Amino acid sequence: MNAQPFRLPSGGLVDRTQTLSFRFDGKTYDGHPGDTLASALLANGVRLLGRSFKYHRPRGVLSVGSEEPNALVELRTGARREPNTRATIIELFEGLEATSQNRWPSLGCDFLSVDRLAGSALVAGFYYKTFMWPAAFWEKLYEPVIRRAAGLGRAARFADPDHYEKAFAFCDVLVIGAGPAGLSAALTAGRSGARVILCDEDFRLGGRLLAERREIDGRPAADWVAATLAELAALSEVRTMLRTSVFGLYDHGIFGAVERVNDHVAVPPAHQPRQRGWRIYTKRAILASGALERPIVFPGNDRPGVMLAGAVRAYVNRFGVLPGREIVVFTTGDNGWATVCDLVAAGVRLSAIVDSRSEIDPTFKALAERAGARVFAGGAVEATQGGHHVRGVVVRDSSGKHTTLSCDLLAVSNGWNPTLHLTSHQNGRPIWNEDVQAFVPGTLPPGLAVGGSAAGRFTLAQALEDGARLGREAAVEIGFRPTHIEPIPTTDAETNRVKPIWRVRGGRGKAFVDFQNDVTEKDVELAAREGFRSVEHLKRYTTLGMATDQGKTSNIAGLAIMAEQTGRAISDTGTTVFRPPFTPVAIGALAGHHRGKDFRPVRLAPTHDWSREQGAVFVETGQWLRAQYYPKPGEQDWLTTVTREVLAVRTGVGLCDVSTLGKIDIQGRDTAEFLERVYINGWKALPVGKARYGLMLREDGFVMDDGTTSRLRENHFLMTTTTANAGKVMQHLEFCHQVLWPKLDVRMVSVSEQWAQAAIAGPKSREVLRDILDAVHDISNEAFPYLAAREVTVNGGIPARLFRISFSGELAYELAVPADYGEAMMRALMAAGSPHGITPYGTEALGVMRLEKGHVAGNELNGQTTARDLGLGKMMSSKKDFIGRLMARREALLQSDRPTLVGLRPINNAERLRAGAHFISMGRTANTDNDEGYMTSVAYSPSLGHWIGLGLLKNGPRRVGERIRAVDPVRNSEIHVEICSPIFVDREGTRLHG
Amino acid sequence: MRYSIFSLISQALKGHRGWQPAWRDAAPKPGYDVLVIGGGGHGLATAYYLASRHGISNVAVLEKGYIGSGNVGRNTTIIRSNYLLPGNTPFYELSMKLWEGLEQELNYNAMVSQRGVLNLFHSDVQRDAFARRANAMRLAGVDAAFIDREQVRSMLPFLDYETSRFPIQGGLLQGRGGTVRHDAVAWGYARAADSRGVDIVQNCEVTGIDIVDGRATGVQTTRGPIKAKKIALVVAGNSSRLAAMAGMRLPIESHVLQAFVSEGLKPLLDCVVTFGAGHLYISQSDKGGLVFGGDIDGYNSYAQRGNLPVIEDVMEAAMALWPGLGRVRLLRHWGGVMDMSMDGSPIIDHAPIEGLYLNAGWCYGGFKATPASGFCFAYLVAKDEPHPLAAAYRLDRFATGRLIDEKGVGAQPNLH
Amino acid sequence: MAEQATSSWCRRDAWAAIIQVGQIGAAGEPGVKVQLPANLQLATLIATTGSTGLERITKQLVGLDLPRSASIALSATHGLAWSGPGQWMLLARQRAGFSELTSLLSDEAAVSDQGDARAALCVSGRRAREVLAKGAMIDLHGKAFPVGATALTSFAHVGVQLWRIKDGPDGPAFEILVSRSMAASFWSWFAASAAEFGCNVARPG
Amino acid sequence: MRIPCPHCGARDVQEFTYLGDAKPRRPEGLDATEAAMLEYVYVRDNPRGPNDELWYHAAGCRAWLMVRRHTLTHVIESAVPTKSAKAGVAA
Repeated sequence: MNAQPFRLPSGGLVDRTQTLSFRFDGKTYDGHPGDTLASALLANGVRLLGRSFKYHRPRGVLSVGSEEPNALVELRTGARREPNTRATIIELFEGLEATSQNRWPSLGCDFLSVDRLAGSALVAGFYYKTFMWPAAFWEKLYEPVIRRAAGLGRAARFADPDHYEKAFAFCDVLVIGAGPAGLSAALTAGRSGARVILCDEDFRLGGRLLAERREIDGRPAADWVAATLAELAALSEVRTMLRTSVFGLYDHGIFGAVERVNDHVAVPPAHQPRQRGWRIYTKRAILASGALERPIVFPGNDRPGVMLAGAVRAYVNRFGVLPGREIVVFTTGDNGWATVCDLVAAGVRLSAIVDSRSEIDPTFKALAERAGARVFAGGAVEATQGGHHVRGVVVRDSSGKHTTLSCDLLAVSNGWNPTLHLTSHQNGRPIWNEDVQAFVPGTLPPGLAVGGSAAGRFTLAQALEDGARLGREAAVEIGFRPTHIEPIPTTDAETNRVKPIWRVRGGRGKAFVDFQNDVTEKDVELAAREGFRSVEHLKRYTTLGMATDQGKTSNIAGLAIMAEQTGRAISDTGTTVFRPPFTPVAIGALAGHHRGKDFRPVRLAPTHDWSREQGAVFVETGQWLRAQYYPKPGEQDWLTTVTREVLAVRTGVGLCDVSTLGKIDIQGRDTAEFLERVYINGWKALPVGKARYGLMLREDGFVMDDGTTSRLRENHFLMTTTTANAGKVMQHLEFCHQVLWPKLDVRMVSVSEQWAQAAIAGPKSREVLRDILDAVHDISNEAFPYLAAREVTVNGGIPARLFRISFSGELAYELAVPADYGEAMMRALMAAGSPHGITPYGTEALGVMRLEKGHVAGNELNGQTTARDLGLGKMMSSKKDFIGRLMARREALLQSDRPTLVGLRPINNAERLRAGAHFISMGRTANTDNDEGYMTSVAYSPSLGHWIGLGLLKNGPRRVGERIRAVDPVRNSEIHVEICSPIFVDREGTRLHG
Repeated sequence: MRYSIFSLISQALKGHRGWQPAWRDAAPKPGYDVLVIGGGGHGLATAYYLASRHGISNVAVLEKGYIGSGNVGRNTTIIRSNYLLPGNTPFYELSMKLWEGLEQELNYNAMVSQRGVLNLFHSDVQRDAFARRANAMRLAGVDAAFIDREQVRSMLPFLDYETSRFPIQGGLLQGRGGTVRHDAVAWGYARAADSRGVDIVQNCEVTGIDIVDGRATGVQTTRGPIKAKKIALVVAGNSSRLAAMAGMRLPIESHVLQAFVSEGLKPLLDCVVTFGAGHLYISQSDKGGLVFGGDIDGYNSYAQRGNLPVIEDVMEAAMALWPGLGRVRLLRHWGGVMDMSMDGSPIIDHAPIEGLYLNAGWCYGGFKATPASGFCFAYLVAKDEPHPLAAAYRLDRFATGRLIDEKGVGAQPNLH
Repeated sequence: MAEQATSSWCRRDAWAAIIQVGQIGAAGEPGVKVQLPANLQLATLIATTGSTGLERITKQLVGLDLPRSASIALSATHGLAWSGPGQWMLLARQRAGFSELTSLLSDEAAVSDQGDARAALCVSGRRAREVLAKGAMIDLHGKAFPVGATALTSFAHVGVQLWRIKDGPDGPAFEILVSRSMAASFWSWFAASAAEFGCNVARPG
Repeated sequence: MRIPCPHCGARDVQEFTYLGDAKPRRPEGLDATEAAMLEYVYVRDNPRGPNDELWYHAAGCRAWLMVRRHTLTHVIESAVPTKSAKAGVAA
């Protein structure tokens, strides 16, 4: 048995010295380096590659590129399974494994294939008209059935084991496509000294020149390609990117591209990504992406063995594969004859050539003679015969007589569409050009030029000319001067006349417009009949152009038929808007490195390792990881641990990392004035060496953030913000300064990262601190009272800052040292505190203690509360203007029944409160109308021995003592609570000042 | 012609030659009782409910392009009523109830699929906020369930539970939420409105609003002037432009929101899932494509397209949530222009000009509201008083402070 | 009470427990080299708008001109990197004398110590640009980013300031400052990006 | 998009955060009226065309910029620091 029966004895760009073994649907085949999966399967005589979406019709290879609608496979297995992969662009590698998809149980015998009768009901939009009765059956019956039939390939069920990365490139000129136009553009631009990037999605440069037998300057085109590539390689500012698809054009000359770094091997080598997603920043770009050949709509045009004529040439010339032995060509233009020519050159005989034009050029007639082929001028193929691949075609000649011809390959050509997709990514509309019978680029995005076939200039000579011209123009426009101008290479003669036919009428059976989505000419007619006449309606109603190929081969025929149905010209219907990506892009490549733990940066406090050493459990707080609590061996649950930590602080001393708080250094003569304007309370009178609690609003009157700000020197303040809002507050302050009040002398910078900061809290905290601070610093209650703030030193001169502030309500301090000393500080504090049983505590205990003291935090500062709602309305100064002042005074925000902060305690001390419960008065029905507020935060108070909560309640402060219901239907709970003061512990604040 | 399995079979036997246009391609008459400006989902629904609920059928819907060319054809098709604030919850629940009977009412299968909407949470603060919201829903009679991490895992085993930067703690599930075939909503309303006598006028762009003595009397269009007793503006991202024709400025900015769809895949995702730690939501369409949505691009825009940073952001979140997506390919992405209001909630109200009514500010949540929006707007236009369930959507709420700010981000439209 | 410096208070910089010295990624001749500068001192200087005093005094104290655009003035011992309008990052290669220097500057500028706020690294080698291109949304080509250029930007969602110092024997060299808290995430990205070229990590002292 | 930062050069939009319309001026001082503040905070022209808007170079030089950008084409005409903006948003 011949291993590759359809491989030509010689020719092509495959490496016949090496053999690659691969599997398709479990069967092993051989191919060569340089093959695609499609070419290797064709070489082995495999024609049937997949099934269509709706009717499960057998489908084979139509094209040779990324436009392929039919030959889709699942590539690789397990976690690396890639559904819907186009066999026409899969580079063959040793051990490749591919499986056909959308069939059951097997590709050859698919029980889901729809027969003609059922098929006739499944026209465009059929589901809009049925499945409505009975209503309940949709989710239970109809939809599951429809969904089961949906989709083509199966996604992998496991995490992708490969690595992806992003990269950013900058250039003067980006050239998209390395065919004749692109190569000559890159060359002229490169010669001028411009920085050029040349991208091509193929794994070999040359574009259509790889597929054609053409001559440039009297020699085989391959020689010109080789010489051009050699010169490009020698230009240091030119970068060539293979296997790289430019998929989108975005604002300001930014292109998205994906580089398939290692898709041509079974598994990426160690340390290398599978793919790389590029953002390419350009000054100019040249689109030289060529053109896509159009198929012809006729009954049975989807049967495997029907292939684009240009693709046939590519398989013969580039891959050395003959996709069939009995060949018929059906063409509406000269391009089909190029295929005849190349087949003849390869020593292949043809059965027949059907040209829809009645006049045939004499040279073509001679060619047909050499091919031994019959010629049907003015004829058309009306049907194909066969099962899983073509065995014959029915030809109608110019007299209307039908002839059945046996064949196993039908090459079709209906002219070409410029690959202009990128030109419409910024809403540019292609325009119909009657001369070339194709849509060509309309208004171009700034900085983009289009040349060669992509501009509808289809001859090789035009491609070379456009490339040279556009490359030079781009370089000149950005200031480069070409040193000399080389003559444009000459080419052999060619003609590219075409008189497209949008469908062959008269035959029987389904004639497909969109192969993958099974949209037929009848569907287009139906859409027209039902009023879906705009091209966008056509697309949405019939799904034309919505498959994985985005209608690259089908759109134009579809809208041409619509134009015909509605009596309009194609130029009037226009096309749908092409959206990015040009070709489907793996999600991994767009995500790059940012997945799993690397999804977003994690911020670690300078004391992080110390906390870990202490056994901390960490919690995500915005970007930060913070120590949540520090379980000790034997502690059963977090509540035990947190209770121990709280009691340690309340009775002895505890230590908590607060480095994550935002810290902003603000200096300048007008700092106090600035603070007056951004905070609701007064700052001018704050003495040096003191801290004050401040609350800032957004301009709309709602609370933005809170924190303490200290006056370190006359004109030097240190503001702290909450961990979560640090960035937002910094941006807000910069706005206030730069935009609102630039004349104020205020200079600010974030110093959040510079200082490691620890809270030392509890009745013994002063004793611990005394041990740490250098002796010169007096921290007695008199010398360093509540809210004192001062620069100090530790360990013989290390600069530090000490604040007597307290979130816990205990005698407490916060000590800050340069971050490099953060860990040393924690160790020193632990050592100094060990006689007092110093206990590290986390954010959970911190949260309990702030709640016991009625301090508001994240759950209350939720952007929906005003200062008044939080019981802080009295802080609002009436003597000055400040951000948010006026909007906070709107009538609804002053209404007494706005939910306002209160404390809550369970009537039954054993019951656990839950944040998120809503308040309903006793005896009222639990519904929206009776909803009076909700529980914002809860904690178990070790000091009180029961759960406590803060909440926002209508008329709250006036209802202290009242009992209400805290309903939590979503967790099936309802608890009766008593409204109380939000301050649960040490209401007089004696501990704080102790 | 009534749609049913019988009409379909009978037409199949006749080669489908008997189908009529789903709606007439009407030419504008000189005048109407009500002009609805905007042939999107909300506008068509408004016209339908004017005709079906209020007996006002001398109505034209004017659309500058083809109907459904705006956001009703560009969204991620999600419906839900999992809202927090009292101004919102009952309104969106009305919408949900209308969705539930929509297909029978319209005789058009829009594939309303109540497959469930699951919002994941990743932190205690988020959990508390979701609990508050879930309870608000339950108090309003809306279904809501809290599920824990293990229940999420049993529903969606392929998400990242091991290496996630923001671990999944649990989720808020609204079982009645789901998806709808978005284009079909526009077509279904258009067909139903048309059958009740409403004129659907495509390719008719409004270029001016006639105001005489403080009263709107008609519009100028690319197809000539049209008189009207009442004019209802329902033009989403173009609200400010139309309002400007009437001399009004609105608390609205137009922003671009992108949406994404993958290649078609065999079914693997059974619900709508949102990733609370990144701006991402995913569902799978009945055709098999995974549909992704994320944050708006963040700057004022009338271009129906977006840029790479948000695309990458959404795909990063997708990979972070679901690491098996690496080899799934993004097929297409596009953008719609959102009428982002200053508190993130819509406006359904009289304009300060007599005879002029405003329906705008839907931000990127307009699709799910389509039936209720049309229903309540029709009520307002017909009766000249707000529908009780849409009474909070007043234009003066910014002045009074009765804001409906679900996210609590304040007067910055790009953050809602 | 702490009367004197004790050895228990040792500094621990941002790279501790993150970076390991040696080769990472591909074996063989490393395409990328990373050096962690020791004792790098940093402080932000923000001048009063319109004041020229800072220009004079920096020239006098460290002998460098204050850059007016996105560049860095460097000497063997000090540097002044533009870091925003009216803002500079002062750097010194040794600890001694730095606090004295900053206090002398504090009359003419708001001075804030940042030496502990950043993790610094120097990246060089044949493939240095290629590694950085996996995160840098700025053009690091020799023409666009010459020796002495600086930029504030972000790599892989991490804020950085970088500048180009004198070329090394095998290509350009860049010094990069990373926010301290994000050093681990930065390194995770960097190590993954450099792995294919092989990367040698060294730490003087 | 790339925003031509007057200090840093053209930078990817990803480095910036957006605030919106630069035209409204904050009514300053104790005499400012609620009505004026309402306009400032909530009401926008929202043009389809050139728009002066505020951008913050968050990941770069931290300057607030006034950028004139077309909201349909996204073409940027100019970008200047707000501090020196001629049409100055600053009082």
